[in-house]
Amino acid sequence: MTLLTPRRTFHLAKPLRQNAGIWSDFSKRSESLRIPSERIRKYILEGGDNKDNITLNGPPSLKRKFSRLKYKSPEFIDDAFQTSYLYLQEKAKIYYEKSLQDTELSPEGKEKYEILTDINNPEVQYNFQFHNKLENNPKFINYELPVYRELGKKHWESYSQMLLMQRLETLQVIPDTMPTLVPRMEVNIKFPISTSVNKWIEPGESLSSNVTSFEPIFKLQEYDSLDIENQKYTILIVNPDEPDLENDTFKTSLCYGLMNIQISYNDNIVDLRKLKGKENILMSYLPPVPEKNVGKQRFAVWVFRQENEFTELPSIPGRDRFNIRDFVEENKLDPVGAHVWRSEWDSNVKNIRELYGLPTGRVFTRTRTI
Amino acid sequence: MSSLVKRFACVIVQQVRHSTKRAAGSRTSMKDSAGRRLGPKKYEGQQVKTGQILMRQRGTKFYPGENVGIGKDHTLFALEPGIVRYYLDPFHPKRKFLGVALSRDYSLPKDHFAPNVRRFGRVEIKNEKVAQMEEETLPRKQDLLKSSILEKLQSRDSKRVELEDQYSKLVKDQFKLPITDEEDLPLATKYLARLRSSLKNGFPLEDAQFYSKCYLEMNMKLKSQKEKWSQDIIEKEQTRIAELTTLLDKSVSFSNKLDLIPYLSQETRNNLKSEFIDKLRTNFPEIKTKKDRKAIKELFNDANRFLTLSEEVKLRRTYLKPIMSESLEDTLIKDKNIDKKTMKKITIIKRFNYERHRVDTIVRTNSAFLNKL
Amino acid sequence: MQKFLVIHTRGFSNTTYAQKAACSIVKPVHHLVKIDKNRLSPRFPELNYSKNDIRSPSFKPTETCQDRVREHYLNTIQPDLLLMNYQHKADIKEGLKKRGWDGTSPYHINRAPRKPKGSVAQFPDIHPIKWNNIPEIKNIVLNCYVKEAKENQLLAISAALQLQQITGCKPKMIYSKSDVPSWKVRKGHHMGAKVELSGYPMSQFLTTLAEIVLPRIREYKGISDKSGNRFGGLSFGLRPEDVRFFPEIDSNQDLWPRTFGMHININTTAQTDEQTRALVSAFQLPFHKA
Amino acid sequence: MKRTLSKTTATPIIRSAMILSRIPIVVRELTKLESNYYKYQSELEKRLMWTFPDYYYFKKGSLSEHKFIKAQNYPVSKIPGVWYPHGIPDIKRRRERRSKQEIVLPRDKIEDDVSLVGSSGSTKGSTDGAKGSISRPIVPNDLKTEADKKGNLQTVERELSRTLYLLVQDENLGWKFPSFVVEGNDKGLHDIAEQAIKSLSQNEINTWLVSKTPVAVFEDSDDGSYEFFLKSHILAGTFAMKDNTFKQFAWLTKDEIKNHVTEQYFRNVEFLLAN
Amino acid sequence: MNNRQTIRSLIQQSRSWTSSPSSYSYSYIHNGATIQFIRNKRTTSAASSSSLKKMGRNSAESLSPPLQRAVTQLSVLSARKKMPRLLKLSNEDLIKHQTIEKAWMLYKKDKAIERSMRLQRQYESIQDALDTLESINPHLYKLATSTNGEGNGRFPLEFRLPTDAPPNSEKLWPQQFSSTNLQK
Repeated sequence: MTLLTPRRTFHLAKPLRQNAGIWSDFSKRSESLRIPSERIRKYILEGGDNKDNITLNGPPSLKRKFSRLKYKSPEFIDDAFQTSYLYLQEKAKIYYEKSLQDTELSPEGKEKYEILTDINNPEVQYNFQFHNKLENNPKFINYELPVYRELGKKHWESYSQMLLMQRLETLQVIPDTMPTLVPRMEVNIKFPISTSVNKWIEPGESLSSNVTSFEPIFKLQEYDSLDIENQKYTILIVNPDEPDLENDTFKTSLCYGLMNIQISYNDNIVDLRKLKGKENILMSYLPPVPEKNVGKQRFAVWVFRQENEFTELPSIPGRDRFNIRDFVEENKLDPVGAHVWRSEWDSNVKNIRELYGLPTGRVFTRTRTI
Repeated sequence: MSSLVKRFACVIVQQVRHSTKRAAGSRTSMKDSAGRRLGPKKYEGQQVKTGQILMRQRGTKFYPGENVGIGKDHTLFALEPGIVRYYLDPFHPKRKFLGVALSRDYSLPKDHFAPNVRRFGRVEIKNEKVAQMEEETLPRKQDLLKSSILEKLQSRDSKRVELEDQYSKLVKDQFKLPITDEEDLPLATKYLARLRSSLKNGFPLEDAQFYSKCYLEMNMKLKSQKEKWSQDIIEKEQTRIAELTTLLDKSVSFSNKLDLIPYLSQETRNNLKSEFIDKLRTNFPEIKTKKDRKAIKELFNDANRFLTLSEEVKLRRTYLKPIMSESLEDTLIKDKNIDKKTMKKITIIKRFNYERHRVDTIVRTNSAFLNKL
Repeated sequence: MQKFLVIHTRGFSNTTYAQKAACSIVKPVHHLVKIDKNRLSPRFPELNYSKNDIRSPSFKPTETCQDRVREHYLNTIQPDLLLMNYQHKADIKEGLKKRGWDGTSPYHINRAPRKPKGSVAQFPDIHPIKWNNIPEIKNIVLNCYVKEAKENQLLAISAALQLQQITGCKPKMIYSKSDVPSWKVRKGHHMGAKVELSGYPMSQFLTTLAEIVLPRIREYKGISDKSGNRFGGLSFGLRPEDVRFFPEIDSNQDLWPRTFGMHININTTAQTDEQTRALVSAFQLPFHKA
Repeated sequence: MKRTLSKTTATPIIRSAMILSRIPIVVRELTKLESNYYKYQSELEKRLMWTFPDYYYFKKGSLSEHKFIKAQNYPVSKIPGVWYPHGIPDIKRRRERRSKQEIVLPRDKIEDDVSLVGSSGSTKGSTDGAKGSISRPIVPNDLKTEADKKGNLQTVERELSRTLYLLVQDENLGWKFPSFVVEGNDKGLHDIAEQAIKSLSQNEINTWLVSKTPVAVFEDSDDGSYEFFLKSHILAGTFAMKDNTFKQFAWLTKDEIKNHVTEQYFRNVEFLLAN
Repeated sequence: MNNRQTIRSLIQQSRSWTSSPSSYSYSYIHNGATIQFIRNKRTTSAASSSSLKKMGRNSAESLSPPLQRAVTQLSVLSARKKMPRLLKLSNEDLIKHQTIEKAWMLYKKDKAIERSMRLQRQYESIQDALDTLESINPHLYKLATSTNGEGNGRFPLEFRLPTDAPPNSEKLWPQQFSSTNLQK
């Protein structure tokens, strides 16, 4: 009668021996290329039929016993996995040896082989696919490693990058602030000081002036391989929608300017802890305080790679009439990432103005002149 | 025939009228409508105002370019006042465009990567009364929502005040922290309230502490700018905040239910945790009586101080199982003869047996169930 | 009392179409990132998976067993075809192409080119067979058009089922495209079914045809030696009584009081008829000389 | 590579060699990766298959339907109030929707016995037994033939799953493909080789020449002779050596050829041979 | 047109309809039982089905045999009531599956590259052989490249596809052959 509903047929697949191949050899390779949970690792590499996993009654990623009991893996998946794993590992071994032996290899070439070695490693794939990619824990996703950077970049391109570029285009951030952008860095912003809300802002979101009353923190995720220890970054927040009554048009003002920012692949949140006072701050933060009836104002965050570190910050005349294009050209900045949020007059603007000691805002006519 | 025509040429000139006149021409020629007055209404370089019609056309012979709109019959009209420009766009090489340039020295099409030229078009209201009125008017939907939003804000504020009161009492009376300065106490409660909400929103402890401290510092700095404090006072204030926050960080912490409790270091937390697990393991390997259940629940009451939420849930699941394991022999009744008296003390479970391919009836005493003890 | 029923059709915009001008201009963008709008939509995330991803609802495994026809082709037939079709020092044979104007008349400027000589359509170039363009079978299309279905539509359903039984693939219904009064065909009538085979089902069908069905047909002459459509296609037909020899029909005789003949179209990547016939003959399909 | 005429006016010796092959009779043996993959995929396919429409094949109330239903192991159905540890059954048309459907074909008792006999290894099982029944057990013939067991290299009935090539042993030159010197200009390369092979086995062989075009050339640097290879398949009959042109012959697979011929010779023809 | 609509239209042809004014439901009477269609779904009212039971019939029997057969045939073709549940893999199994698919893809790619390389070498070797032949013996070259049109470019019928298992030992290989057969 066991024929009727067998839980799982017992296959003859032999479990892979430890240290059998390069993928399970961590003497020279990083620990983050391994699944930290030994139970999950065993379940994947040795299959659901070995002794430990039979007592577990199912995949360990399912937390409840009931759902583990209910779950049924596809038949013969372990046999097929074992042979596939060995095949891929053999192929990876060739690349691994190339990356180690070739002394004349350029850094890019070496990185390419390192990516090829591990991109098909199921452990790496598991770590990447099922853990937080934005707020990464280096135990699982270590962006110091080129494989994870490659995977991260693919993931970014598959959604966040497209969303950002769509928003920049539809909100006309390009060309109103900078002419164009070739995105190379993932930029995310959050306002934890003003509201204690723990949420990354989606590009183009409309935020109330209360949320933006204190400076944002930035997460600058670099995916390209470069000399990150010596690379410095500049962050500018500009508002291209400040009314210019003299010329009956709009002018750009600078809301926040940071320079000489230093990040690394994993530790890349830029908040006050990363800043060293006046060495970094080009212009202190002025929160969005739109006046009544000027419409929604855009606040564009631009991140630039610096050519070299500024020993002395460039002087700018003031916030008003800030020409970001000229500034970028003069200081040889390379735009790599951007973000945008929007803000409109609300009843809270008054409070913010008072807090910052700003004059009360002007009021404009509701209708436009003909 | 030709000779005939020649001979009577003078006669033929006059048209012959018959009694019935044949319809002249084809049928369509009768239907000719009046001209639709199509065509350009404004020409290159002409000054226009907003809303003026620039072109009437059938179909899009010209496309609406910069600052020009299109109507349902493809009429082009100006969206901004300015100078009419007819132009070609390199991105649409087969189309002709009609645009309005904002000033005479501005040519179309604009450079693709140059910033857009926009007109602000609004006037500042100088009259204070009118300005006041304008500022107070809200769109209808916002106006309707205003009262409820204010109410919510008020209730939130009152809650916060309540919480701060509670914290000030706790800090002063229960924990007896050395906060003497009258000004320090509100600062401390503000800090703690902030810390609590940050933790609730999922920030890690270190970040939560830092951002809460930042909040205090920022407020202080803004105040100093407004009141034009001297550098000394600012520095003094800064050290005050720093001292206060370090004191609070070292003397209070939050339980996993976000209640304020005396400080527990990570080490003591770990010790308490292992002690707690040991206690559970030795004293309550299984729950047999109501008393046991009560005791365990009481134990757990205190556990939220040193366990994280996930740890607590996990331990609750393992030590407060709703149904005991079947390996406990005395909860299973094998005897099939059940009299009325015992009926009340047992529970019957029907379970499908996949090996025997039929339903098993399992009789268990009520002691196997946590809520039936 | 008269009641009026008001039908609200849900639109995606408040402004009705009547008020909108028929003008669409794609605004040029200022960046080079390609945006896939489907991926940005939060709705139906599972539809963003490709069809061969196991998470996609339309996932279906394709390679489930060894394909002996394909393997035989790759192992034996392909090298032989390369040798058979080899032409020494061969060049690209240009197909018929549209002809330009000589420019003797001013009216030739911007005039559309003349159609090719002796043909309405242009023909593709014929490239010499090399290692990368050896002919192979692309797919097989079975087409079952039932004439009598114009009177009895039940027959078309039967024909569809017959195709499904023979091939194991889901057939597509075919409907008459236009009214033909002389044949009493009305537009939109259900007239039969067709199915397009590729991959393993195609190999399976080819072998049953060559090994079981065709040998059992009495006095079967074979495919005509002149068949071929010049572009790598080759067609032949089976009569209703021949279809009975398919084992799926044969073993359930009582379910099939009536069978339907069909057309078999073999589409290949060959460039000439001769190449097509050489390729098809490798799968044990007989040819007869007219 | 262009070759120019050798400076000597005498035309070089031209040989016409025949690569006579027997194509596989049985499909290739699968590698471990392939067989595991196919097994896994077919199992997935079965899981995702539609339910078998038995109502179409077995008419309601007929004997065949009764037999069919009797043979099936239908899945567990849901009874209210019962606890199912592996999940509540989701049955539709007598099929558990969460797993594959297993169909058991009904078979007669006598045939059941036959299948038992058949599985023990004799090939007779497939020939007797009830005729005409679909459910008759299929017993595949053994992949290893008599020749395989005996190690007989001189017959085409060996190594059924591989392509075999005819090799001959020459007194002087050792093992190689049968080749014949071209004399005179009246016959083409293909004629000479084909006729020589036919006459060797006294016309009891049917071969099919793939093309008249030689597939490769092998220049002998010692005597300046050229050996042109032509491709042909044996279709019927046997190759037998009725005279002593060659010492002996063998039908070999690619791997075996590597062991028989010289390394240079193998390198020249290796890419022409199927695995 | 989906299957259900087809069935409906079929029945429509064969029956006379008593259609109610509302467009979404219609019914017809057959053998004393009313069969109703509500939003294209066939339903039998409770009263009519009980009366059918009394008569010892069910509603399916009320169709004529050819129509009934067509309905069965359509239900064989359609997915209705025959679809299994969607596959839902656990995280571990998803990774395993992806690994398997990746390995298979790479394996196939490797084999295809190897095959294409071999074919390229064969092509070059043919080219080389013909070049050589042309240079040393133009006459033989002419014979080798001449095509006598018909027949040569065909595979013979005896060129069999390999099978999963060998034929019986007697039929394993056609041993008997003499060229006189061929001439006939």
